[in-house]
Amino acid sequence: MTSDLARLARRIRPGMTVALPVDYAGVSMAMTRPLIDNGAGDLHLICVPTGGLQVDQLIGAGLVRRVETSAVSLGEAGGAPRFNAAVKAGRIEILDATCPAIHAGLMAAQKGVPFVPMRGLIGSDVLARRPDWRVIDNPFAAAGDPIVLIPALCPDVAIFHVPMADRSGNVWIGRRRELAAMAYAATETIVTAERIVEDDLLADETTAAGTLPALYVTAVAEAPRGAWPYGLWGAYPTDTDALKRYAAAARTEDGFAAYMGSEVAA
Amino acid sequence: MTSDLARLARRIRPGMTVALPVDYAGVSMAMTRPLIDNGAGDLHLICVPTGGLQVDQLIGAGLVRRVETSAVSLGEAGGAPRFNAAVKAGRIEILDATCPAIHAGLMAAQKGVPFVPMRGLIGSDVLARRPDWRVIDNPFAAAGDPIVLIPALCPDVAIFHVPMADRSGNVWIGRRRELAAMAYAATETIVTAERIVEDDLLADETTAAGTLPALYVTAVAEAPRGAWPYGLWGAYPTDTDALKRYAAAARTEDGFAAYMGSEVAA
Amino acid sequence: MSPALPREILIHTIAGLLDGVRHVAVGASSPIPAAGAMLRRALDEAAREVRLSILGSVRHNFFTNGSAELFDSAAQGRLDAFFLGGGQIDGQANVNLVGTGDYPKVDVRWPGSFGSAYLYFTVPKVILFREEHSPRVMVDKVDFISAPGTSPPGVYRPGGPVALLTSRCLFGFDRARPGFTLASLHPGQTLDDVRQATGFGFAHDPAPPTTPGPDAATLRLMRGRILEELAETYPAFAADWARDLAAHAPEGATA
Amino acid sequence: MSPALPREILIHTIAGLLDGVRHVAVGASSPIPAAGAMLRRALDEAAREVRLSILGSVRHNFFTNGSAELFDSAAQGRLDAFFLGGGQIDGQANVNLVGTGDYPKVDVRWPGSFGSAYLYFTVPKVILFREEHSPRVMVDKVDFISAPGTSPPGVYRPGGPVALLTSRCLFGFDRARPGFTLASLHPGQTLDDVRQATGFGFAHDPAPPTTPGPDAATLRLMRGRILEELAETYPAFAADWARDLAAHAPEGATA
Repeated sequence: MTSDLARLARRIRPGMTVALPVDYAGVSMAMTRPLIDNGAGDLHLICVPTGGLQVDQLIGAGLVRRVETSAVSLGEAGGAPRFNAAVKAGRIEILDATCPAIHAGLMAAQKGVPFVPMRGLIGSDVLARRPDWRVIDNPFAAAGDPIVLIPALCPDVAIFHVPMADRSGNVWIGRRRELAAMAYAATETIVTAERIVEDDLLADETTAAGTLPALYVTAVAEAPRGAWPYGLWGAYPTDTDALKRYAAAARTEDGFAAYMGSEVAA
Repeated sequence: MTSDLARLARRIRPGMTVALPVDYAGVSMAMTRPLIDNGAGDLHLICVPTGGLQVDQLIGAGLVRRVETSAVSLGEAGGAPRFNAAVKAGRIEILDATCPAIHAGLMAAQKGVPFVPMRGLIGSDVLARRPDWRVIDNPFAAAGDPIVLIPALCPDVAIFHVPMADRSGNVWIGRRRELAAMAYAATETIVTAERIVEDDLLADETTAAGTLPALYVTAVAEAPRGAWPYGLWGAYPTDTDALKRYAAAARTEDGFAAYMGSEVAA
Repeated sequence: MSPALPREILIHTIAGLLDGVRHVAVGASSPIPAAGAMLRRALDEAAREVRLSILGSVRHNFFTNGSAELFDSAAQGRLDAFFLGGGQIDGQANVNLVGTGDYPKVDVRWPGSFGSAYLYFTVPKVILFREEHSPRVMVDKVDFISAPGTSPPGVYRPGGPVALLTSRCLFGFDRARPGFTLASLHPGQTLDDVRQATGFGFAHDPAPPTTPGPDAATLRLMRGRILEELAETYPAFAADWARDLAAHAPEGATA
Repeated sequence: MSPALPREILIHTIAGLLDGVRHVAVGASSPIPAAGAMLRRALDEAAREVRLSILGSVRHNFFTNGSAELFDSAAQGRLDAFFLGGGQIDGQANVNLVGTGDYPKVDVRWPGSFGSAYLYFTVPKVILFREEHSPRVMVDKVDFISAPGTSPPGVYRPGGPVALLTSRCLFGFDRARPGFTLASLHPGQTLDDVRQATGFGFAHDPAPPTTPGPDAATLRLMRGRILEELAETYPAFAADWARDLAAHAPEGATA
């Protein structure tokens, strides 16, 4: 398994744009250490739509140049210590967004259009700090009607964890459709799965309904409990104690290094 | 069952915009006769993204003022006779579209935006004949880059047929996600189902993945073989002979009337 | 029965603010808003269905289209109420979930704006809920506007703030003025307490009323069914509430 | 083995046009393009995977996001080849799927443009396939442009027509000129036959080559495995093909 994950990690090259899912949607924590060992840095992370432990650890490991996100936190375990420190020190560039703007950018990529419009945002500093977004006057309105245009977000790679995959590379994402949205938008998609099943997930209409087809999946590897310490819906809950242990340790750079040298490698 | 369907049909009032699905996605043929009996006319039909037998019969019954569609046909059984006759006679207004433009308009409604952009179309008569669509210059491009904007399609009602529904009004649509797109975009959604099941479709992650939640469903009624003569995926195939019988009969207005007076009422 | 606890006043007040809603969403770590919504649902169940979405929950998730569906449902007018907090909230109802000091190299960094810059515009009843009511939270002007409290004419905005609920009081919000109006003081709070704890000006009666607590029947409902429902999703908070109840129980009623 | 039948020439030609594709989609009522794609898949299977989507089919549908997914996959560059027919096709490769005469009250109404006005722009290899090759189909100028053959500079267009295959011949398409060039005549056709049947002008060699048929091994593959695969989705067409084969079988080889 470890060598499989290392093989997957080697697809990541310096400077790539990498899309990662929200805590509860299937974070491939199993890939975090292989990504760090692989060492490709200067990454642009896109959190879909928010980030947590994995993002914090990649930042702590020095692999991240820029984070585009609606939030980064450890949820019940508090703020994301390495993220917060890096932002305050100006060591990473932060592109603050709002959840539906991330979804909108991925949707634009999915549809092959340069932008999609989005309501809200006007008058916020989120918008004021995003020179890459535009405001136009809605061409369909009689009177003035400003509306924001969000440009397409085109990740080089999406990485996530799912409950199961089949031998053909179809992966079951259930109702976590944001994982499909990430894969549609991304050039490549790397998936870890709790288990590899022998049945064809597309052969049965019930499982097909929750399946992302192999057309979008570049590589799959088995990784039991691959979301830990995050939970995986229908499989296991979040290990909040583990998140808190990390949160406490990673308050300092040394604490982070010590934690990564022990707990994660174990 | 018949009175249930009549109750559903009474939700349709004259002048409404009604979204109907493509042949193979779950056409509620069971609702066709109740809709005709209900008599609300002056309808604006939106075919998602193409129409067939149901559209042809509603047109033949004189209930339709306007059809917005990428195509209307009876598939293997040939052209749609009442549609073709009505278009040629100018008795209905036709808004010719292309499949992804219909999807784009529904997506705009789903996202609550006045329009979404779409590639293609430029130089076609499809675009030339749609003064309700706009072409703008992509504001993100350095040089000129014309792109079409498709306005939101907001149906008053969506009507379709599914394999199962539960007692809470959740309906299982499997991988026919265009049915969800129709429901998101529509104010009301009327669903017929092959069977009503006792289990909560959302309680199990496997069925939940293919379920449209009751939040979007206004009314449900049971209608076994409710797509006939169309097929329903995983349940029964299209009855092409029945389609051909209709196609032959409906070549003339009288033939259509005779057919509707006999076969469908039976 | 012992009198209503402070958190019970909050839960009951939220249920009142949610009067008439059909669908309310609450964040994953928001037990008090969730309890308020559960109470609303219980109070209305004879008359109509109140739907409650708890973000990130599997059990209280009736969405099936990923995390975008919450925002889409708001866009479609299918989400009536939502809660927003904020590291800073100012007198114009601007909220800041990003940080203090000069952006981007802020002095204190909070997680980020989440969906606020969208939902604040599109959800008709946004309830600002922040228990800490101090001058560092209730500021004259936020350092970063995650989402503005009001918008100029011509900006599409079917939604916005209707109230600000804190551990001290309840404010209403007047979008036209714009500004907050003190609606009621929680038991034990004075107008002066609130003035000193608040960094922004607000309108008020000379003698503001006290926030009403639940009647006995409602309190029984809260301590019975609502506490039980809440425990499924927020076990730690529910246990804490139960401990509080045991500590405040009248003599002889303790086990 | 009997020589290649006309439909076998078409299937084999399509397989040749699909050389190098990873994903090809065909319409629900397109057995010949489907057979061509199945042949391509079989020929390439040792080297790489060729995916085939048959629209409206349950069995050959590996999409799970409704009928929009085909178009999205084209938008993403994940669909390499597609087939378009047309009630009229003109010398600029404009296609008309809507009708003849003055729009909208046309003289003859066809079903409509389907996805042509999008896929013609976005799919790199669009193969125009229409068996009927007559002056009423191959016109100088279509009455309605469902989708234009070419676009002016500045219009986003990664896709477009690469060939026009009919019962008489194969044309290539030159986007720069723009116009068709006769690539080959099917067995039994002359340049003059094609000229008379074609309402538009086209470039050609003085003596155009004959469309090559499949070699013996390929023909065996087509009449065995491909015919069998095709029968699952197009039983009527497959039965017809099998009847043709039986009728043309050499003496002594019939049962």
